[in-house]
Amino acid sequence: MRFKKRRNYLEDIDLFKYRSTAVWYGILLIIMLSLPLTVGTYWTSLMTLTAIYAIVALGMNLLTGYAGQISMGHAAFFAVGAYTSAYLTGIGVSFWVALPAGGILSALLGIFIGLPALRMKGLYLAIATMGFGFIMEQVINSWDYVTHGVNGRQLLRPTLGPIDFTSDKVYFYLVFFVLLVMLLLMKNILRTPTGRAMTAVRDSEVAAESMGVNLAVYKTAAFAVSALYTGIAGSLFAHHMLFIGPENFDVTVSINFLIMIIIGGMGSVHGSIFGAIFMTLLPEMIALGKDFLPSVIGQQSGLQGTVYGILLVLFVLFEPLGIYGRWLKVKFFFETFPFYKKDTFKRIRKYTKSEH
Amino acid sequence: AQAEDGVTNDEIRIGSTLDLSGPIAFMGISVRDGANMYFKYINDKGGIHGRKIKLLAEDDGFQSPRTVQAAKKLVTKDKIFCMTMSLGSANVFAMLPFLEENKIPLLPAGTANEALAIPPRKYVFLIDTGYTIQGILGVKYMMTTLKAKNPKVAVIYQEDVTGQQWLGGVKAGCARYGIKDVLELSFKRGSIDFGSQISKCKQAGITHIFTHTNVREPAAIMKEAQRIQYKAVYITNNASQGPKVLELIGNDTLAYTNGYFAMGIINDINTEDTKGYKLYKQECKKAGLPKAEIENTMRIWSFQAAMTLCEVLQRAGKDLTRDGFIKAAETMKNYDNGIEVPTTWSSDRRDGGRAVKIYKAEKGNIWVPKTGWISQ
Amino acid sequence: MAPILETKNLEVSYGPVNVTKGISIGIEEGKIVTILGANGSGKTTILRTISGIIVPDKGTVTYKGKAIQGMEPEEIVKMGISQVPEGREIFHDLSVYKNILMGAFTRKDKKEVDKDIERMYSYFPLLKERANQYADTLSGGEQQMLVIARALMSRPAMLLLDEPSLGLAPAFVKKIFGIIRQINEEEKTTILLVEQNAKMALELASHGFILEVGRIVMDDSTEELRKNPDVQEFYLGVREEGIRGTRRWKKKKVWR
Amino acid sequence: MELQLVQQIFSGIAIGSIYALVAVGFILIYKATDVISFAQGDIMMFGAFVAYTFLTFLHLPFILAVVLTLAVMAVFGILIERVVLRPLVGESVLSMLMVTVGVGMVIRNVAGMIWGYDTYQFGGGISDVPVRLGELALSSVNLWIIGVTVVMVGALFYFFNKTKMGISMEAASQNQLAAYLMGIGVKRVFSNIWALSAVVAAVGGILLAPIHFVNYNMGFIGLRAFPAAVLGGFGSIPGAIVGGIIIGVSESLAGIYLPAGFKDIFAYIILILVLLIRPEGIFGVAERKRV
Amino acid sequence: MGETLLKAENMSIRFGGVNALQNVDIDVEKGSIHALIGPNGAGKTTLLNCISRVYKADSGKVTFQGKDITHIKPYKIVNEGIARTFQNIELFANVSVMDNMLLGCHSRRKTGFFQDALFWGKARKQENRFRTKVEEIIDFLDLQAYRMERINNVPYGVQKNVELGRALVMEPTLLLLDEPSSGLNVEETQDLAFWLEDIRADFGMTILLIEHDMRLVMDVCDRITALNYGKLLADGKPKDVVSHPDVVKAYLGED
Ligand SMILES: Nc1ncnc2c1ncn2[C@@H]1O[C@H](COP(=O)(O)OP(=O)(O)OP(=O)(O)O)[C@@H](O)[C@H]1O
Ligand SMILES: Nc1ncnc2c1ncn2[C@@H]1O[C@H](COP(=O)(O)OP(=O)(O)OP(=O)(O)O)[C@@H](O)[C@H]1O
Ligand SMILES: [Mg+2]
Ligand SMILES: [Mg+2]
Repeated sequence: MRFKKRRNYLEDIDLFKYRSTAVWYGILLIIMLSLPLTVGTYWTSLMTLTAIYAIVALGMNLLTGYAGQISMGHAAFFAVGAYTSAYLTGIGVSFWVALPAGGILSALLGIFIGLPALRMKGLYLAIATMGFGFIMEQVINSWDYVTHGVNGRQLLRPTLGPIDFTSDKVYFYLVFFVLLVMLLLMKNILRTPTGRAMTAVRDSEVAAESMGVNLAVYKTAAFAVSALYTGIAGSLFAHHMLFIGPENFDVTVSINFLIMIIIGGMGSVHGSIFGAIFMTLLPEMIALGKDFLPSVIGQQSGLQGTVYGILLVLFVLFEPLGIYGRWLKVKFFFETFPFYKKDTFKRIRKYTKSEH
Repeated sequence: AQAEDGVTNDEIRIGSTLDLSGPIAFMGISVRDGANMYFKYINDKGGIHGRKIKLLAEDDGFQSPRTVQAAKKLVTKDKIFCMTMSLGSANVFAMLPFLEENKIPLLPAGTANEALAIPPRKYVFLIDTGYTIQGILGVKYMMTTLKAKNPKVAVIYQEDVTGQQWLGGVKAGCARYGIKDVLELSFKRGSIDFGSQISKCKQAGITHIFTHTNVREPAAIMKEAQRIQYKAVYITNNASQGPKVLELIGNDTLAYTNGYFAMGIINDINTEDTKGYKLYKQECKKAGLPKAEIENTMRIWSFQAAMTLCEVLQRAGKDLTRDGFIKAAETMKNYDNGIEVPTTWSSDRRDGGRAVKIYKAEKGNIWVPKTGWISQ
Repeated sequence: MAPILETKNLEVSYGPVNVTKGISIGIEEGKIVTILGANGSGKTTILRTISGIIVPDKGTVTYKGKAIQGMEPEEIVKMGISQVPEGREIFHDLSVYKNILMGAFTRKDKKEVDKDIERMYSYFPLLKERANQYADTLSGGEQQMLVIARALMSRPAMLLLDEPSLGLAPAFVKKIFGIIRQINEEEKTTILLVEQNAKMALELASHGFILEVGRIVMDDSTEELRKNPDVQEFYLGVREEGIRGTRRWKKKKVWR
Repeated sequence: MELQLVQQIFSGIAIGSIYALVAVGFILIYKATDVISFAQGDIMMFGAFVAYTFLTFLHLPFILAVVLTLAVMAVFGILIERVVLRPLVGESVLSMLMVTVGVGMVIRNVAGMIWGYDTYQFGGGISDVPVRLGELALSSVNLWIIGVTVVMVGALFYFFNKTKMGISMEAASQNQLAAYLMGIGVKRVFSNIWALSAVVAAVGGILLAPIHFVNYNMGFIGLRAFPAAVLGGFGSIPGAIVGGIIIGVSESLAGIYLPAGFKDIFAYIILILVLLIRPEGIFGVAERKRV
Repeated sequence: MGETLLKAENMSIRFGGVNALQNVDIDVEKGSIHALIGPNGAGKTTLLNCISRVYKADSGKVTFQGKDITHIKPYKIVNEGIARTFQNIELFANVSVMDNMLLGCHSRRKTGFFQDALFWGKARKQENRFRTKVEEIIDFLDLQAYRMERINNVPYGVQKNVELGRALVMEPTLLLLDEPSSGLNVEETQDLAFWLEDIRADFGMTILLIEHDMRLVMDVCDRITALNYGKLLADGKPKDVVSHPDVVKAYLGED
């Protein structure tokens, strides 16, 4: 166990609690920055995707994990970011304008969706947002002028002065940088009144209101910020993929976003990142693992889907708090090393009450 | 010359991105197995110029981000020579920039989306007849052979790229024959209810319905029509041509139409015993496949696609390079493997097939060829 | 006489925190026994362990000679132990009537059940007025009445009461204690009572336990307990004058 | 014109009943366990395949096959509950939701491995011969669907509102602790409800097969039944029918009177509009939080 | 008589067939500790809810510091200077004691969303100020041991105190407490009594509380209003009210 003497009340919310933590994150950063130089296109591009999904997960987690509003239509915001960027760069606007524009447009739509969502809760909101996702899919299909409908759109990688982001490697740095910025902003939102008000809305609306939290404002804000993150990720995604079509934004994508934060850990920034890693790596891992199986099994068609499903189930079964929950346990084990008590995280029987 | 990636003294590695776990996994698996069946046959015969073919099939779950990842893995890690039969036009489009950047040919693509080949792209080869052409030929058949008098035409199509191409083809065909109003009716993948579409057709007095469907939908459409006592001639694209389709429709319902015709781009396995089919059936027998599996259209398709691919590899010669491979492909002139529509590629043509064969559905689940390969 | 319910060396923990540290209590049939203790001392935990809601780490709970620790709660209920849980655990989206009906879930004698429902209505006339209202629209005290009524519906042989007077008006507290006594006398129901209202509890019960941070520190007849100066100060609040003017410091508890 | 309208409404009602039938499965589980099961559609598909197997491979008579299917599915439901849901009793609703997504995935893929990816049809039992009422025509399958749905919903409604067992199921979902203390075996309630909803799903699968055929992907209809359930007020059994029919009919009319594309999303447009006015759905209970 | 801080006149509200409040008047004097008593279901909580705008009264008028707040938005009530606690504890269950109390500062936030996102300068200073305030209240209520605990894991009595603390952090003029002593034992109730005195004396807040613990009421309150069946039963000095025969009959119960 480590203890630290506080000299200042703000230390409670420092980004890094101990100096050693900062050092570890520094090392991690250096590793992340040097990886693309060594691992090749496939892995770099996988890392890029992971970083993009991590941005989505941050946004999703703010809305669902922190503000407690389940969205099953986030692919729609992803699409808005992607298509805005595609359209704008298509008519010659610079990527550096199109990227934020995608985010902002998506955020505006978030507000638009957030407003009616004020009246709905839980499940109703989940299904309504899912409906919104379906409607958006239809819009993508029909609005040829912007989306090129079912034909999909092609995009280019951006350039910045002499820097050309065409190669996956360089593009990774761009995405990674955006991720870092988004991470910092998210951390800030969460440790200030804005974020606290959002969690308050999640836990008790009446109490939040009596604290002076304007429910409408914070719920919509949660939608907007979440949409902003997802939109920016969408734009980055579009320029990573270089081709987007309606298939990239269907309901399964929305559900995958949700899986991501639940597996990663609801209401946790770490969890968002873990979830994104899980989401991108797992299918690849299963695909790799398949090669080691005897071909009778390995070549079975439904195998990957089955394994994926089973892993999903196992994860939730054994770690309902997500990977972040596991992470905490491991960390705690090392921190308290010789004194670790086996029962520390024993699951206590819980008895739920339905929300009312 | 330095040996190309994916080519060694005794092996050629070929990659494919297929849906092995997603919504169309059934297709992906059949494609993989069909192709492997032919490659095994070739390998057993000693391979091509002494090299065995090895197919590396990556699962993409029919999600284009994963297709792109899969392609990157195949190219950068597995170092494949070329790609083949990748499924889904959106997925192919998604990996196209990467393939072009790395100069990886895709021969053939596992989609009939002619947008991939018109205008021609250096690295993508198609063998199927595009849906625009299919649509045009369907109208032509209706007017010339079926001799329709003042037909009223409707198109029921799945709302996707190929569906729109079919729609475009039918409309173009109609324009040629001076048929003005074409009723356009779309549906979403997975629809179970065609009540409104059929109702509209009946209301409008449609005589000929051009459907762009898969396996299940024709049955649903025709049963709905039977329910409201409405008869029409149905003309469909090649995707609804399999025996399974007729099995689901059933004799009773089929009899309640004014005829059901399909554009065929592969010969019928039961009625046309070509050389290609002989080989196919012989291999199926060796593998001990059941009847349903033998008649599996995707398996047949990928088997013959593998034949065409091997033909190109053969023509490319012993010193195999990607450039040489592309050159060899461009020498294909009306190459007929006995199964698929004959293939022609050249330096300015990448859509290999431009003809169809028209089949009529007959009682007892059979498709009877009514024409030879016809083209515009 | 052997106690009808007995716990031996009960140790319960939530995660790493041991909440009860070896509780041994015995309750004789037909008696009213009370447990007093400060907030967080583990009273609720003991009751929940008896009801099978929590599985103890160590120790045993015996009821009528049978070890019941680790059994499913519903089986324990069927053996005749009913609990009024702390904190108004109602079925919020069911009507008041259905809530009460659920109390008789384990019973099959429909006629008697109907009679008992009427009896509950006579104990708690307010509930009758609200019979068709959703339970969560009741006021706090009404909900508490509902929970008590519901527990009585099972005609338990043993009743565990966790702060039954919580949020009840003084007149009603008296009434509730009257009902408890009546049930104890008429139906010979054994009662284990956890209360903050120590004065009433000590009057009602014949035996008492004092619980401090997970340990039983006193175990005596209520007569004796009432005489104990610590009990007087900390549980009965006996003092010479009101708050005004009192110096604000506390005597240290000694629990001799 | 008139006739077409009536015909459309008729077939809308039929489609709506299918939605309702699937929706009832969701609602059962939700009512008793507070979980939205994304596996419901896939369980339905599984049921259809089980029936298909009994009919096509074992050549059993239709009625026997149906009875056996229902029995198998009840066990299957219990199995799912035991293996994956039970350990999660007490965990957050979202975790459970995710588990059902995973279970659905497994069922879908395993079904693919067992039965292949083709589309099948089973003979026997309900035929799809149109039934005529004057000018109107309705398929007999649709009549069956409507009939069975009405009967089933009626029975379930009675069960949940009038029987102690039914009320206890609802009680268990609202407050597990209190339910335990009443002697309600919460775990058994959960098993029972999963068995019941698997049976309902299987009935849906069998009824749907003649129209939709049996295919490993047929579970996707679950996504279309969601709006029906929500519209009616999730948790309300009669709501399922009303929601289903509203959606079925409006979809069917949208197909005729609105531009293409609307038909497929009309259900959701209606849903969102209704929820804006009545956020708890038509039969749902308005939220009343007391402090 | 001191100056009136809160005045509610003619408050009425019905729920279906239940007349929860009928023409109830209440006056709370500035600087007083005012108790609201009455049998269960009398409408006490409902009255509090109407004042704090959780419920919309069917009719009636609420004036606070001379300002009509009858139709004010619920989330603005705290800006007027009214803070409250809840009968069934309404804490934010999944966050720490600290964060719960920090929310009490919410109404005083001066930063916008973007400043928060950047967390620089003003936002930082403000956060420091908030935290200092919260630590102060934590010390006042002896909550140090639970600072970083999640609410779910702290005992019921402590939760009650956290809720009280959260209301104090809001720095209100009027504090509305709904059964603050329920679930507390005698000793803890005594602590509470001291705190109530201190809150009035040191923080200068006026307190309106609902209570069933008559000892506490008699100890600390200056005035009592009694309700029964949604109607005013008695109002006045503690001694007078508790000896009022109707109050004895309906509420205290004859011995
Ligand atoms: N679910 C839980 N998780 C962690 N700790 C818990 C949990 N429930 C109770 N505790 C802790 O266990 C201890 C005993 O709790 P318990 O509820 O049994 O006390 P109690 O004597 O009933 O208190 P009260 O008078 O407040 O009802 C407390 O310190 C509490 O913080
Ligand atoms: N939302 C509501 N719907 C229906 N009835 C309600 C609602 N809110 C309150 N009531 C009724 O109004 C009456 C007054 O309730 P209130 O909560 O004000 O009582 P109270 O005086 O606080 O009682 P207690 O001391 O038991 O908390 C109760 O009988 C209750 O059933
Ligand atoms: Mg307790
Ligand atoms: Mg109250």
